[in-house]
Amino acid sequence: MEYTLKELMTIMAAREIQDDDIVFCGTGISMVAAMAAKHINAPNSIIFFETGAIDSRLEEVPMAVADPRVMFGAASNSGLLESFATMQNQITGGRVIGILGAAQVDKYGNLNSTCIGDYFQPQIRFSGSGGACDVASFVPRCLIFMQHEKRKFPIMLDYLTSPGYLDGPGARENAGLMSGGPTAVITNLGVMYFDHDTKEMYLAYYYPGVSPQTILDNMEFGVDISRAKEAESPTEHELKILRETVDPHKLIL
Amino acid sequence: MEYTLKELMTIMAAREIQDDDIVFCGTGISMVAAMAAKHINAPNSIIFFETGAIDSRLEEVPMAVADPRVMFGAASNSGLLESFATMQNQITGGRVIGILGAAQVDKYGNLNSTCIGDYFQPQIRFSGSGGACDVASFVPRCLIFMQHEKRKFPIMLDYLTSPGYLDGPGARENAGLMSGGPTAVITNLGVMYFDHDTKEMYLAYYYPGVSPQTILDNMEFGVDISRAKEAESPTEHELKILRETVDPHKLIL
Amino acid sequence: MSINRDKVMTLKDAIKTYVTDGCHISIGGFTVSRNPMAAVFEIMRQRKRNLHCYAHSNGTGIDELVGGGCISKLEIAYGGNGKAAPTCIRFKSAIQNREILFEDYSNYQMSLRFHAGAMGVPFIATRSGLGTDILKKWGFSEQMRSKDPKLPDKKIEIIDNPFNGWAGASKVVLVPAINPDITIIHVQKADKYGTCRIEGLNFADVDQVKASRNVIVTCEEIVDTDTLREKPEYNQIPFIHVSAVVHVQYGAYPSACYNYYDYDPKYLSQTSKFAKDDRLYEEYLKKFVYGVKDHQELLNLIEKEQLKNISADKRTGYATGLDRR
Amino acid sequence: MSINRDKVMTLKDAIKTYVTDGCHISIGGFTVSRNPMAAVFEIMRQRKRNLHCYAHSNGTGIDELVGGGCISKLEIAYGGNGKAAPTCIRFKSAIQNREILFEDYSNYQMSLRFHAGAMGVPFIATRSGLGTDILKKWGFSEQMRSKDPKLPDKKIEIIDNPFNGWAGASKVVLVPAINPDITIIHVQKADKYGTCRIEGLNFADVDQVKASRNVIVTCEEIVDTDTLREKPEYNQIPFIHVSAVVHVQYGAYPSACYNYYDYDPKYLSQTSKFAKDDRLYEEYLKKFVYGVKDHQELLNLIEKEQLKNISADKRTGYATGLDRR
Repeated sequence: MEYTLKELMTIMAAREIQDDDIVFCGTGISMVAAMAAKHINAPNSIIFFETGAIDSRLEEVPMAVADPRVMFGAASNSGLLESFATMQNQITGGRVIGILGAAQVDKYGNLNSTCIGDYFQPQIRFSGSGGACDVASFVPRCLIFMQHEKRKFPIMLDYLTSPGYLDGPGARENAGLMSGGPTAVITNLGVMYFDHDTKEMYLAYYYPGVSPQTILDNMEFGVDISRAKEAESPTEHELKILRETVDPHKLIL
Repeated sequence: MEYTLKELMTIMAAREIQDDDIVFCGTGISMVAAMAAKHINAPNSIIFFETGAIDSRLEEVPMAVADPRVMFGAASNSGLLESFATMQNQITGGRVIGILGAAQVDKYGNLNSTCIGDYFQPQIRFSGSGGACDVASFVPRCLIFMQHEKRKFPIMLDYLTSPGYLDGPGARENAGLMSGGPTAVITNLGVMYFDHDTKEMYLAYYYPGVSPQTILDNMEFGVDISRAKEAESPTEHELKILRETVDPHKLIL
Repeated sequence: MSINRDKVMTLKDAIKTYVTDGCHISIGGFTVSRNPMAAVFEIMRQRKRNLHCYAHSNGTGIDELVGGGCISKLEIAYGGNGKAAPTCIRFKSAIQNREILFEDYSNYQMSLRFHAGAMGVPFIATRSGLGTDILKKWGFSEQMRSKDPKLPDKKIEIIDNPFNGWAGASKVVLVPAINPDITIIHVQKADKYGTCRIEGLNFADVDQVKASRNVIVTCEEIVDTDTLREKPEYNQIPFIHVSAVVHVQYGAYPSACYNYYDYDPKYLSQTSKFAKDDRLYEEYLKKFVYGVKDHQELLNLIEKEQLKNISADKRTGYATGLDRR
Repeated sequence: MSINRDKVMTLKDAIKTYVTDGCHISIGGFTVSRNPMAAVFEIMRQRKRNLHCYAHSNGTGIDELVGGGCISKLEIAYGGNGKAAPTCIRFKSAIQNREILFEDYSNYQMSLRFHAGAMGVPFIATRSGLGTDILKKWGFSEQMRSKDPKLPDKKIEIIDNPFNGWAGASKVVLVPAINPDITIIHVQKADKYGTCRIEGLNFADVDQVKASRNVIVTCEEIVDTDTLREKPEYNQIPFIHVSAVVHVQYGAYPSACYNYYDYDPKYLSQTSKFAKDDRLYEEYLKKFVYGVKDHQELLNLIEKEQLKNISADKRTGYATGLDRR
């Protein structure tokens, strides 16, 4: 069955979500991935938003985390303070997996969503952290969506908005952050994990038709490709749910 | 018109409440005093409770600050966090007058509502601070209800639960407390104010039929009586409202 | 275990599972309202011992737990019931007789400590209590604290405002977070997953729940999930914080449950009369707590007429005209 | 002035009275929901200048204020609108062209700063942002801070946990309180004294209001005080915090107001197209903001059919099936 790259990325992310996870969701593809996981492999997972909606019914795809569509049928509608506390809280926070995007990611999974160039005189200014820095600071597992381009995988970030493993093993703990950190970087070419010991990114999956070398060619820094396997294509079942149940009007995909 | 001492005390306290005050209320006589003020001299005053009820309708006298009677018809029902923040908040807090009671008060208006004797092996244990310490720490004006007995006006408190002027001028500020402090101590014999400069208690009013000397005889420490005047008896109007509107079933008075 | 599961169980099982000897516990409600009394009596019946209890002003519930000998350590702001009944007699006698270790805080300090626990931070700052004995006198010694990993090393810490007088404060008190092993609250409505809707004041229940490792919710009604979710903004507690849901009508009795029933002035004043005398209190426990197998049996000992008297009026949420002398 | 008074006034007067050049301001809502847009447009029409603005993720409202040249200093967590519209274009170009001073925070840090302001404490601790440039790079210099009494001396402060690892934290970041001169929010229902009932998510509106010296509430409906007081637990804001109440239907348009209307994807995407070009944006302002005398006149420029399209469905609170491409 044919599928688009965006569909593949969504399914790769959905597969990382486990049953009973509490999924912190942004907008766009991350929301679709979380919704797909709930309908496919993690029926008991719970989607929540930084705006304070927990376990929203999501009859329609929200276009923003403050979209009225996240308010309908939720278990609780509160506010930002309650939502971030759910992640900083060590009891509930330990169950949360975050899904983030960024303009740049470095080999330790640190993210930049603030600017390109000097902070005070940027060539390009982005939206800024929003809740990304908070999520990355608090939760034990994070998925990161990226477009695979050289400038987006730089050796040095222009601005460190959201903490990954900072500068390597033990750095989160030294800085005072909660342990944990990014789990996977999901791009249009493959999926990267982080080495348990070095905390450096390595290639885990390359997509059908993409060579590991192509992936290396699209990054400033190098990554270990010795553990890489070809990703399994989305199944018919996965695609059917994605297209018919999750985003039937193709608002995101 | 005849009146009881309790009625007089209530009216003396009510007269201290100004229109537009936000009145922090405990149970018992303080609640009746606040209700009386609202019906007599401060129609725009607002009564609120540490439990989180603001401007309750109070069709019946509540017997506790968590009595369901404080929840009915309020502007807002929240919780302790919001209620105390109203007082610590410098914008709203500046409008609040607190009404407290205690087992002991010293000449600087510091209160003990914790114990008599050693803290760890008390002869008598009382309820403890509740919200009294918080109110006394935050708000610019406080009324204190006391029974006038020697042991209740000691030179040295057995335990300092709620801060008055601590050990004198500037002490609140040095300790880091918000400025302000107790305004009046209202007893069964008279009313004491605090000197602007020395922060020491002085006799402002003695009740009809009570001599200043009787008051001094009922305190361990001495107070200035040179400014004392006889208190005005409750008016017919004041008593009528107290008896017919505020506490018709004599639950408190 | 899934947090997205049907959590309904019996009170007996919930207490057996989540309240263990020596655990750190907090209960919801305030003086005469929404104390989780059915759960409190069940804890007493199951003869739980050495509980470490965190309380702001949970009147009736705490006094019974102290009276039943369940508590050995108590951090508390207020042991009293307001004017509704002579205040917390067993609590006071336990301190006077040195039967429990205790430490005093203010209501706001305790609320902030639960709030810090719910937020996942080690402390919150306040300006309450500076210059008082509440900050100076520690009920638990430094030695005891350093030995017990479940206690912070210090009761409080005073620091200079690092933002140089910002917000008008030269100094602040930092109060340490509380994260109880178990919190028990009683609410009006919950669904089987644990989402709660509290009517009237919520006191500190929401933060107590969110700060806690496990949570038992007892409720007047288990309602349909879809019904609760028609107005999610009125559900203060989402199910992700809850371990067990127990249906107990009159679960707050003899304290009040807004919109359902008032406090029972008769029961409360009778209990406080008993509480003043060790022998009478023992008899009271035998009859009303140990002598019954569950909360329904306790209710059976109350005159039907009195239960009718305290039932809430629809308009006001309390029993209008109730004889409260 | 009495806080217990009828506070209803016109939007023009409210903005004239409470929004002054150079004042510190925050607005309610989040990206595409409940931005107080009628008030924002009125601020632009009154050509207010040099505002110091505090924002978490107030998308549409902030971008228009920046575009209208009203803001000179901005403390912000997120300049964007989600996928609903290309994100905050005037905000970005203002930074790229160095037209405003700005300082970045995270959404939680900003929420905590409002929370601290509402609580009356100088700071709150969090573990968010340790090791990041958000803590390292200050938009406002120490020199500028020390000169301005309305700014804290430091952006943030990192301290060791004085409770020795309590709650698992070795260090924490302290973020300083915000107390704006004026906060403006748009809500569904308020009474004439300012008591508010927010439906759906409240975002950070409640703390923004309580932290603020003055507060303007715009609302879809002014409702009877007695009606609101039938369920006081659903009124998140009591009147004691509010300075002015303004009745403006569609007061959040083109952002959404839950249970009343959805965001308008047409207006938002059209505006962002204009926003990309200085000349086009000037024309947009001329027509939709400066060219109308009030919010009703702006609404008159919108097709009636589109206003109908975005009206909220009763069951869901939003416009089901709305064309949002």
